Amino acid sequence: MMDNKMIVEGSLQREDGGFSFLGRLPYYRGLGLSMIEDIIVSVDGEAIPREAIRFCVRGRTYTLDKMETVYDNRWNFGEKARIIALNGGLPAGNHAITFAVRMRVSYLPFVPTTKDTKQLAMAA
Amino acid sequence: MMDNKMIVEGSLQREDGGFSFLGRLPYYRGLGLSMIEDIIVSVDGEAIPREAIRFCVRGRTYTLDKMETVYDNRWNFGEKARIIALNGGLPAGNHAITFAVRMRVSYLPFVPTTKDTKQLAMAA
Amino acid sequence: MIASLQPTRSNETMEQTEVAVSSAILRGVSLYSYQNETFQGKMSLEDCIRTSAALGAKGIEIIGEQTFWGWPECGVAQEDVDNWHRLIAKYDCTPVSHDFMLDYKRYKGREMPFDEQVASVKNDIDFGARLGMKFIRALVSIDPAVLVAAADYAQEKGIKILIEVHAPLHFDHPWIIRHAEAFEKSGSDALGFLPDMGMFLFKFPPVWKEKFMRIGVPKAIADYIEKAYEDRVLSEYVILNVAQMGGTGPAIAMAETLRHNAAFEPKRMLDYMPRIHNIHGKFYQMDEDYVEPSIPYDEIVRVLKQGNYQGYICSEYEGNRWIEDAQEPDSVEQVRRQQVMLARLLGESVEPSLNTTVAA
Amino acid sequence: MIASLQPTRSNETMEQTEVAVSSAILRGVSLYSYQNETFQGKMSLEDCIRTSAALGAKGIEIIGEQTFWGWPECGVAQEDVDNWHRLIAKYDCTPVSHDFMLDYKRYKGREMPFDEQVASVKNDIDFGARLGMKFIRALVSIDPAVLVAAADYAQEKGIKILIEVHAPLHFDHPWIIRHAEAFEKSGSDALGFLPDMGMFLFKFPPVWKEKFMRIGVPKAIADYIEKAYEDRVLSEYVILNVAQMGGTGPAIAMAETLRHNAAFEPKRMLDYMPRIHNIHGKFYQMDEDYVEPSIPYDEIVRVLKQGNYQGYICSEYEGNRWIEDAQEPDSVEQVRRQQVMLARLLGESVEPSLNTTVAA
Ligand SMILES: [Mn+2]
Ligand SMILES: [Mn+2]
Repeated sequence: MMDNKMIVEGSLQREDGGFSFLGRLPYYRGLGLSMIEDIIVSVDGEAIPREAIRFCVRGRTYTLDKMETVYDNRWNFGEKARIIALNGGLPAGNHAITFAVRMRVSYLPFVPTTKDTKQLAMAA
Repeated sequence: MMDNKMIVEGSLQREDGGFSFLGRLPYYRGLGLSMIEDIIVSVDGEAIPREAIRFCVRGRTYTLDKMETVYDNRWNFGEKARIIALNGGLPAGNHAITFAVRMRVSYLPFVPTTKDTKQLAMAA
Repeated sequence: MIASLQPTRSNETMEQTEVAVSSAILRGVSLYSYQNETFQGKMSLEDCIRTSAALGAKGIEIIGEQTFWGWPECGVAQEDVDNWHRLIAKYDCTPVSHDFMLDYKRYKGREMPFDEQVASVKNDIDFGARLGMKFIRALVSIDPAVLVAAADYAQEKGIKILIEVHAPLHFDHPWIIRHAEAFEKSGSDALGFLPDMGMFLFKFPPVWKEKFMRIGVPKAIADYIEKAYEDRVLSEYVILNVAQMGGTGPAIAMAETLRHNAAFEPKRMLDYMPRIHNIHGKFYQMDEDYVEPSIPYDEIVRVLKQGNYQGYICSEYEGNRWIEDAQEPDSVEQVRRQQVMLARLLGESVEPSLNTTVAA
Repeated sequence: MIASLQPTRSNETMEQTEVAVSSAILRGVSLYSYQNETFQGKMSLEDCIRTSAALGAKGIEIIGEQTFWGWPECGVAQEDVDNWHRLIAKYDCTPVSHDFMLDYKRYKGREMPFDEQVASVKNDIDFGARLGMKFIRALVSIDPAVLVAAADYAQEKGIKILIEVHAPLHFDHPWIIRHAEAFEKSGSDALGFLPDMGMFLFKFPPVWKEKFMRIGVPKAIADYIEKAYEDRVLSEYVILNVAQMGGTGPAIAMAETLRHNAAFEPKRMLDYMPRIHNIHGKFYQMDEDYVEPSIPYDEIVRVLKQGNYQGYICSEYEGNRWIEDAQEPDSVEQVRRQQVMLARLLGESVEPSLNTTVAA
């Protein structure tokens, strides 16, 4: 659910050493960060390594490995987190961004992954 | 069920142009012959072509194709049918006989196949 | 909605009924139980009937085409029917049910037309009547409209047609309720139910577990599934957990058996008592202490008494197929043990025993 | 066996009860219904409460961590709780239930220890009490022993913990019976059930069918599955038939949804009425004529009246996730239609309507 609302339109921007966009959790509630098993980003078909991804909410930034033991912060329902990819940067123009989240949901016997792909424009 | 009782021990014998053994239906009831979808025989790992197999009960002999439209005869519960393979004959000695039956059972949504393999001796 | 589909009467009402009408649950055997022996010619029809009678299980149920060679395609000679009546009389037994199988897939690639299905059921009604049966057992896969169309004919012949309610179905399953609604709408008393007690499996049967281990399920997974069944965990969880434990083919198949028991409350028979006329005393294993470790016969008999059930419980041994790869089943001993259990639960004062040898 | 697990009282008894005690089923909304709008910031908490109140649905249920950012890991500021009470008072509403999610898989690779699970439930009891709720909703995957261990604490705080009984589970499923037995054994009145009406699905929901067709299920197969569901065919047959029709991935998945409805008898709630304190008025689609085509609300309300149910039915719109790939859900209009339907079924004389716009 909310699959097609994961990537926030018009949110692509430059970052030091890479780019970022706003992402939302595809779920009807939020989750403690320790239950985010993975965040997968690719741009124009090219996957960003897991180590090059950062997750930022309310001014706090985490590596994905770090997030796995964060028990005092959450990704809230509908909350726009900034997803940072340290890939060296992205040229101006349109880019196909794919964003997937794998989450550990206590009541599910499996670990679902949900994905969204959108064309986002990087300003010149 | 009855899988390991399909081939009757000690029943291997010569026939004109081949050999035969006694076989039983692996089921807790009998079946009208039109519901026998296939009888598969192999000897020492070599499959007998379907056209070379005959089925004989109570003095009546059928090809497998013919059986499919036989509505007035049955393979009864536990009944020993003679399964004839017209393979040109079999030398004396032990042979590994594999015998499988595929049957169309009205209350099952699939068509099960049940198989038995035994070592039978052909008399010298 | 009609009477028998209403919520159950209160306990109070039930107990009053029990006082007013004497309850008499009878013991019987389905000769299906002896299939391993009859298949191999080790027991004759007379052996089956004599053995059952010796155990005090005087109600005899058969699968018509298992007991009578030729049925239905070739018919059955009158002398075979005469022999049946002779044996029934000789051992003071009562014919209970002819279990029939409507082969609506007789023709390859097309289903048997409706009218021919009805005619086929009528043929089995005739055969049941020739054998002196009270009931014929129908499989639940049969279209209820076919049974409704044959109901008046059954009534004329003094036969009731009973749908066997069998796991994975149960009395709350939509398909069974569809049958019940069709029966009520027909207004016929000649249509009813035959519950198979296998639907009340409350533990994973030991003979199932042992068989699954023989075909390759690792002990740790088999133990987990057995425990999960006892803990009544939703089957979907168990299947996925087994996959995560590294379970493959046979382990997944073992876990998938849990899908077959989504409900196991014997009390659900109470809503349907007016249409329940025969019971399959399904069992997989009777231990030496006369206990079926996976089917709650104490609770079952309690519910049947509460519902003032007056018919037979016919032993239906089905452990044979679970052990035959490892050992020769001893069907007679298994039936004897279940009959001892039933006699005790029914409050009989004499313990059933076999005074004669099985084969005459 | 204990009172609430007994077979249902007779209709006669029920009707007498109805005369003696006035029946008042109340209308509410779970704010889950507006998730598509709240996720996107198109509706605020005040919008949700005002809209519900305008429809006469004065009972407000929430998923705590959906409505209150921060819950549970970061806690919730008192000013947010004060705002909640201000809105509830402003629109003359009643807090009904805080639906909590015990995240017992919080730690990767190991399950949360038992005592920590109990402490977590107590934390949600506290939060429910702060919000003025009568109930907190537990998911059925929680170990019943955890809830039993928290029951006394809930009692002290004036909270009942309700397990949500949700398809594929149902009131005859062994897992639910295990919970019921644990509740009875505990002797606590603070434990109960919250049935989700989605378990009574009697037709294949049109929005499900349309979604499956959009992801590639051929119309012939989709039509067959829809018809098979209506004919109440056993799921295993349908799945195999779809495979034989050439169905692949999405078609098999569509057929497998039938596994999730093995029983759909609203009357089965009657056995559990003393422990049923809240109801999820699940719906997938309310048509313009105020009919939910796949959930039998007329029968549901009849049964709840018969059982003298006195709590809320809270709208729970779940069609959103089935249509969002093709159109923007209009949650408010869907809730409005369901509230009109409920008001009619409950015999209310005034038709609910929205006199104000949704966003203030
Ligand atoms: Mn049976
Ligand atoms: Mn719900």
